[in-house]
Amino acid sequence: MPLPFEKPIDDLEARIRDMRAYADEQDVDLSGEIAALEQRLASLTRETFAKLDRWQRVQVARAAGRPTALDYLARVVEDFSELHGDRALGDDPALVGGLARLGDHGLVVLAQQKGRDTKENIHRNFGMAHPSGYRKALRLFDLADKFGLPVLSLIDTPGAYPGITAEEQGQAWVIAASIQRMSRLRVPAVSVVIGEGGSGGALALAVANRVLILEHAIYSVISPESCAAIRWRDAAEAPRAAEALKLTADDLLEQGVVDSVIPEPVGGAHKDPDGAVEAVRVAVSEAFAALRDHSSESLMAQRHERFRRMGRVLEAA
Amino acid sequence: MPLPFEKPIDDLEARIRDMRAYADEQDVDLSGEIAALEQRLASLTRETFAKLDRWQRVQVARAAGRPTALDYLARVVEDFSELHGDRALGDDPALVGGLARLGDHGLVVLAQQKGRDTKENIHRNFGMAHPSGYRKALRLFDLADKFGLPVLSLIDTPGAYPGITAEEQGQAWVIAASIQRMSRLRVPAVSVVIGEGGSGGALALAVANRVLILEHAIYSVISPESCAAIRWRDAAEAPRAAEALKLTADDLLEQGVVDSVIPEPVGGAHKDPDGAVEAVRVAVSEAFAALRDHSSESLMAQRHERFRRMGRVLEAA
Amino acid sequence: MALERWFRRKRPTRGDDDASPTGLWLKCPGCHAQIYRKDLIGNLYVCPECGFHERMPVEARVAMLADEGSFERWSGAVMPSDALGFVDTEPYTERLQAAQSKTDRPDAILTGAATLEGEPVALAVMDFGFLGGSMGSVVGEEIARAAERAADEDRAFVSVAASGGARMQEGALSLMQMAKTTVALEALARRRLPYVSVLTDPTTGGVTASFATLGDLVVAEPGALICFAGPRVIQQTIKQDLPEGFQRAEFLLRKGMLDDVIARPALKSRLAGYVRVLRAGLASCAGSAVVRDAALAAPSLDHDDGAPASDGEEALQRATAV
Amino acid sequence: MALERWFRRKRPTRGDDDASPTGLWLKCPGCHAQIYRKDLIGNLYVCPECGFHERMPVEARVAMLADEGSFERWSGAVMPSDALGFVDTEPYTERLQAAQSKTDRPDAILTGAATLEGEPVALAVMDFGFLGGSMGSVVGEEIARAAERAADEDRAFVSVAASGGARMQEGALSLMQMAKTTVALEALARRRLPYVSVLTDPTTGGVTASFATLGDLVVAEPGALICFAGPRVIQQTIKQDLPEGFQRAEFLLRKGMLDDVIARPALKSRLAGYVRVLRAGLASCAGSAVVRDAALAAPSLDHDDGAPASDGEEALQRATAV
Ligand SMILES: [Zn+2]
Ligand SMILES: [Zn+2]
Repeated sequence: MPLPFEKPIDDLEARIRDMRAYADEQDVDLSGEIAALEQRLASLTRETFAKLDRWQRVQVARAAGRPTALDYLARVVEDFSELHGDRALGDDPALVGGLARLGDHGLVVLAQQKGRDTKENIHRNFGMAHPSGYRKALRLFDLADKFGLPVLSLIDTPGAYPGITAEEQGQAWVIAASIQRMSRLRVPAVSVVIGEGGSGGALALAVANRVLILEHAIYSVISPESCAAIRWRDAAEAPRAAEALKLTADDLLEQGVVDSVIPEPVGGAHKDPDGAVEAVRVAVSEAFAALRDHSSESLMAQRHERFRRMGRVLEAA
Repeated sequence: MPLPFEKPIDDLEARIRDMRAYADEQDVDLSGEIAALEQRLASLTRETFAKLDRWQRVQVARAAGRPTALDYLARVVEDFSELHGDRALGDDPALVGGLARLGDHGLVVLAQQKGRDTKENIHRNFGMAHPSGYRKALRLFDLADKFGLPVLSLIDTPGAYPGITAEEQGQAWVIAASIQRMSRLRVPAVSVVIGEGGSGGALALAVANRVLILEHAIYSVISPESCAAIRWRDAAEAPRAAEALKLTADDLLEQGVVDSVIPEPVGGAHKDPDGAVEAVRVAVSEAFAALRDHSSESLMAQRHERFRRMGRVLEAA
Repeated sequence: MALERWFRRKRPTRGDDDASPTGLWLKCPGCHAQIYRKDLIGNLYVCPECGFHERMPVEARVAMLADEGSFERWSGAVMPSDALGFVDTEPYTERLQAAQSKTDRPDAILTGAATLEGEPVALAVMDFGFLGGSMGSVVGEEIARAAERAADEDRAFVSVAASGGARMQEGALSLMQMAKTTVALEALARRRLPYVSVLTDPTTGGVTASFATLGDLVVAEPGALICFAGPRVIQQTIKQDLPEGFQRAEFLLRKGMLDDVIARPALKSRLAGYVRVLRAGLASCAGSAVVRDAALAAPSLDHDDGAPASDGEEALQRATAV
Repeated sequence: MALERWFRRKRPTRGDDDASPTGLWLKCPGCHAQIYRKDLIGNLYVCPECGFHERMPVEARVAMLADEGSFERWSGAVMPSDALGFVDTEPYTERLQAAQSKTDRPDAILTGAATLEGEPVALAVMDFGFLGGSMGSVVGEEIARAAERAADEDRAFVSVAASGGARMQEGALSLMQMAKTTVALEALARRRLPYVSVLTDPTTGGVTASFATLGDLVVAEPGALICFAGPRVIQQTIKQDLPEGFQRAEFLLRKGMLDDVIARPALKSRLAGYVRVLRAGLASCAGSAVVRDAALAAPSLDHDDGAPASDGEEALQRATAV
C-alpha cells in the first residue's frame, strides 16, 4: 500500500508493469517507451522525495516494508547471536540484544525491533520496550565494557511503553540508568536511527560517540500526534506539529543532535531494502573504524562532551 | 513461655517472685532466703546453659523474646535511617537496609529481620527474604563502596524464601550475585549471626572480613528439620540432625567458618536483651576498629582468602 | 504539558500555578476542609488538618531548606531561546515572556549555594509554575552547571524536581537535556560527592527519566505524582482505569523505586542527615573508591563552564592527546 | 537430595543415576516412545523422536564438547573427607565409598583442559550420579582450582552444572563452597577471560545460587530443571500446585534468567562462538577495562593453589604489607 504522496509513483510503476506484460504477451518491442517511462519514474521519485514535507517524512519513517532492525543486523554485522533476559523481570522482544562480529572484532548489539507484520508487531509491542528491555541493555553494556566490545545500537521505536506494569517497574528509572550507563561505556558506541527515534525511549540507547540517522528517519522529543493533541488540542494537527518539531534528519543535523545523515535509496528504504542495508553497513563500518584506536578515556570524554554541549541558550548580558 | 529445658529455671524464678511478694505483703524480712534462691537460680541457669545439646541451642537461637536485628540496630549503631527498595521489584521488609553512624564514620547496615510477634512475623515473612531483598542489598553495597562506608550485616533468617515468585524472580541468581558483590566490597565488612543463619540466604549477606556469632546462635547449610526429613525421612529426627550438622557457634569456630563467638548473658539473649545488645555493640565496634585502617585492596584480599580456604579436603597421595 | 492540563482539571486548587485561587481561604484537596491561607503557608503548605502536601513556591522551598541567610543564587546567567521558531496556537517566545513576567525568573529553575544544618550543598529547585516546570535547554544547562559547580566547590548536590517533562517547544534539543544533565552529574560522582534527589508533585517524563532518578538517594514528598508517562497517556493506551494511588509516592515506595517518602517538616533534617553520613566514609577506602571508577576520574572529562564546546572530532582528538 | 528423590519418583527413566534402567530399550519420558538405547546414546542422549534431553554421563559430555584428543584431566588431586563425622541412616564415609566405586572418581566432578573448535578452555563437568552431584569441599575446591588454573593458562572457563545442591553431610563447610567458588572466579574476571556456564538437568540449591549463575553468559539445556528451592520444598511451603513448566529452562528464559536455551547438538558450536566473540574485544579498550575493576586487579588477591592458607589476621597483615 503506497503512502498518499507515492500514488503517482505507484501509478507509473503499474503502467510500466502493464506495458512490459503487454510487450511480452504480444511479442512487440516497447523497450523505447518503457525506458522513457522508467526515466520519468526515476525523476518523479527523485522529485517527490526531494520535496517531502516533514509530515510526509514521518510517514516514510514508519512505512510498511521499511527494513527493521533485524533486517539490518542480518547484513550489517556477522554471526549475530541473540542474548536474552535482564536477570530480573523478563526478556523483552521489543529490545533485542546480542553478540556479533564486525570484521576482526566482537560487538555487542542492541536493537529496537518493530514487527514486520501484525503478528510480529504484537509480539514486539510495536517496538515499545518495557523496563526489562532497558535492563537487558544495562546488562549488555556491562558485558561490552568487561570484554572491550564496541556497542552498536539501532533505534526504531515510537517510545518506551506507557503502561501500568512499565510504570510499576520504574520505566523512568531504567531509562535514566540506561542513559547514564551508556554515557559511561569504555568502548566505542555507534547509534543509527533507522526509523522512528521516539523520545526518551530512543535516547536511552543513543548516548553514543557517533549518532547516525537515515535520510528519512525522524528523531523527536514527542510524536507529532501527541504534540498536536497537547498544543493544538487536536491530533489531526499532526502535520503542523511535525513541521514545528523540526524532527527530520536534516533538522537534527543542523541542531547538532546527529553527526551525519545516511542517504537512502531513491524512493526510501522501503523501496530498496537491500540498498538501505548496504548504506548502513558502510556507514557503521566507517564509524567504528574511525573510533577503534581511541582509548577508553578519550571515548568517554568525547561522548561526555558531545552531550554536555547539547541545547541552545543565550548568555544573559 | 519457657523452652522445655528452661522449666526448672522458670519454676525457680516463680518461687522467688512469690517469696518477694509474700515478704512485701506480710512485711517480713526474707532477704536471706531470697538471696540463697537467687544464687541457686544463677548456678542452675549457668549449668543448664553450659550443657545444652545442639538441638536445645537451635531452640535458644529461635526463642521468642530473643532480640531481633532491629533491636540490635537501635543501640549498636547511631542514627539508623532506613533506605527502601531495590529499584526493580519492590521493598522487602524481611531484609532491612539503611545508613547509620558508628563513632565518627558512616555505615551501611543490612539486617535480616524476623518479627517480634505474629503480626510482624507475617509482615517480615519470618525473616525469609525475597529476591528484592537481596537486590536491595546489592544496591546498598554499591552505595557503601562509592562513599567508603563500612558494612555491617546482622544475620537472622531461616533461609531465603522458597516460593513461586521468588523462583521466577531468580532467587538463586540474586543470592549468587550478593555473595559475589559482597566479596568485592572495597570497605570493611562485619557480619554477626544473631540468631539463625539459614543456608545460602544467610551467606548472601555474610561474606565479610569478620564473621561473628552469638554464643547461642546457629549457622547451617540446612535446617535440622529439613535435614531430618531428607536423611532420616522423618522431620521428628531434627535433634539427631542438629547433632550431625555441627551447627553451633563453637562448632563453627572449630570449622573456621566464624572468627569469634560473642558470649551471651547467662540464660541466653532472650533473658537479658540489653546485655546481649551491649555485647554485640562492643564486639562490632572492636571488629570495625581493627579493620578501619586497612586499604581497600587488603580488605578485599583478606575477604577473598578467608573464603577461598574454606572446606576440608585430603590431598591425594 | 499534558499533565499540567490534567492537574488543572482534576486538582483545581493544588499548587502555585495559574489556576490556584488567591483568596484568603482555600479548600484542601485532601480533606476538603476550609483552610486559612496564612495557616497553610505558615505550615509549609501542608494542610494542618490532614497533612496534604500542596505544591510549594520555589522561594518558600529554598527558605525551608537553606540555613538562614546561607542561600546564594547561581542561576540566571543563561536565558531561553527559540531555536526552532516554534509556534502552535501562540509563539513559544510569547509563552516564555508571559512565564518570565509571572515568575520573575528566566526559566523554570532556581539554583544556588546553601548550607543545610551546616552541610554545604548546591540546591536546584524547579518551578512548576513556569511552563509546567518543563525542561528545555536552560533548565538542563542550569542543572548541569549547578552540579559541576557543586563538585568544584566540594558541595553535595540536592535537587527538588517538579516538572511536566521535556519542553517540546525546543524539540530534540529538549530531549537532549536528559543526556546533558546526566553526564554533568559525573562531576559529582568523580569527587564522591553525594547527590540527593527530591521528587515533588508532579515529577514526570524526561525529568523523571534523567537526573531526578539518578540521585545516590531518591526520596519523594507524600502524595507526589511521579511517573514516566502521565496517567492520561496510560489511560488512553490501555483503555482501563488505573489502580488506586497509582504513580503516587507511596505506591512507588512499595514498588521499590524510592529510598523513602518524607513529609515536608522532616525534609531538611533528613536531607542534611543523608549528606552527613554519605560524606563520613573512611578515608582509607576513599582513594581506591576513586580508582574503582577510574572511568570517571579521567581528567579530560572535566567540563569548562561556559567555554565554547568543541565539536565531536575535536573533542576526540583533544581527549586522545591527553 | 530432596530433589534426587523427587526425580526418582516422578521421572523414573531419566538420567544416568542409580535408578536408570540398563536394558536395551528405554521409554522416553518425553514422548513415551520405546527408544533403542544405542540410538539414544548415538544421538547425544537426546530422544530421536521428540528431542527430550536425557541426562548425559560426564565422559560423554566431555567427548561431545572437547575437540578430539584435546581433553586433559585436571581433577583428582583432592579427595573428600568426613570433617563432621556425619552419620544418618548410614555413615557419610560409606556413602562416599559407594559413590566412588560406582563412578570411579573421587567426587562429583571432572575438570580438565580442552579446546572447543580450537578455543582453549577449562572444562568443569558435574556428575549428578555421584551423591546427586552435591557440592562439598572437593567439588568446591576442584571448581576453584579449575577457574584459577584456567586464568593462569589463559583459557576461558566452561562449567556444566548438574547438582542437587550443597552436600549437607559436610555441614556449614559445604555452604561455604558457594563463597569459595565465587571468589575463585575472580581470577578469570581479573584477566577478562570469559566464563560460560551451562545449566543441565537438574541444577539446584547452592550450585544454582553460586558459581553456576555467575557466568558472563548463562545458558541451559532444554527442559532442564533449574531452581534455588526444589519443587517439593515449594509445594510444601505454599500448599498449592506449581505452574506448568515451572523452573524449567524455557520458563526461566521467559523470566529473563538465561541468555539462551540451547539444544545439545548445537551446544558445542554455540559455546565456542561465545568464547570467540568475548575474546575478540578491542585491544585499545582492554587496558582500561582492567583499570576499571582495579578492585579485582590487586595482586594480593592471587591465590596459590595448594599452598597452606593463612588465617584471616595473617592475610590481612600480608595484604596490607603489599
Ligand atoms: Zn486537608
Ligand atoms: Zn521422546
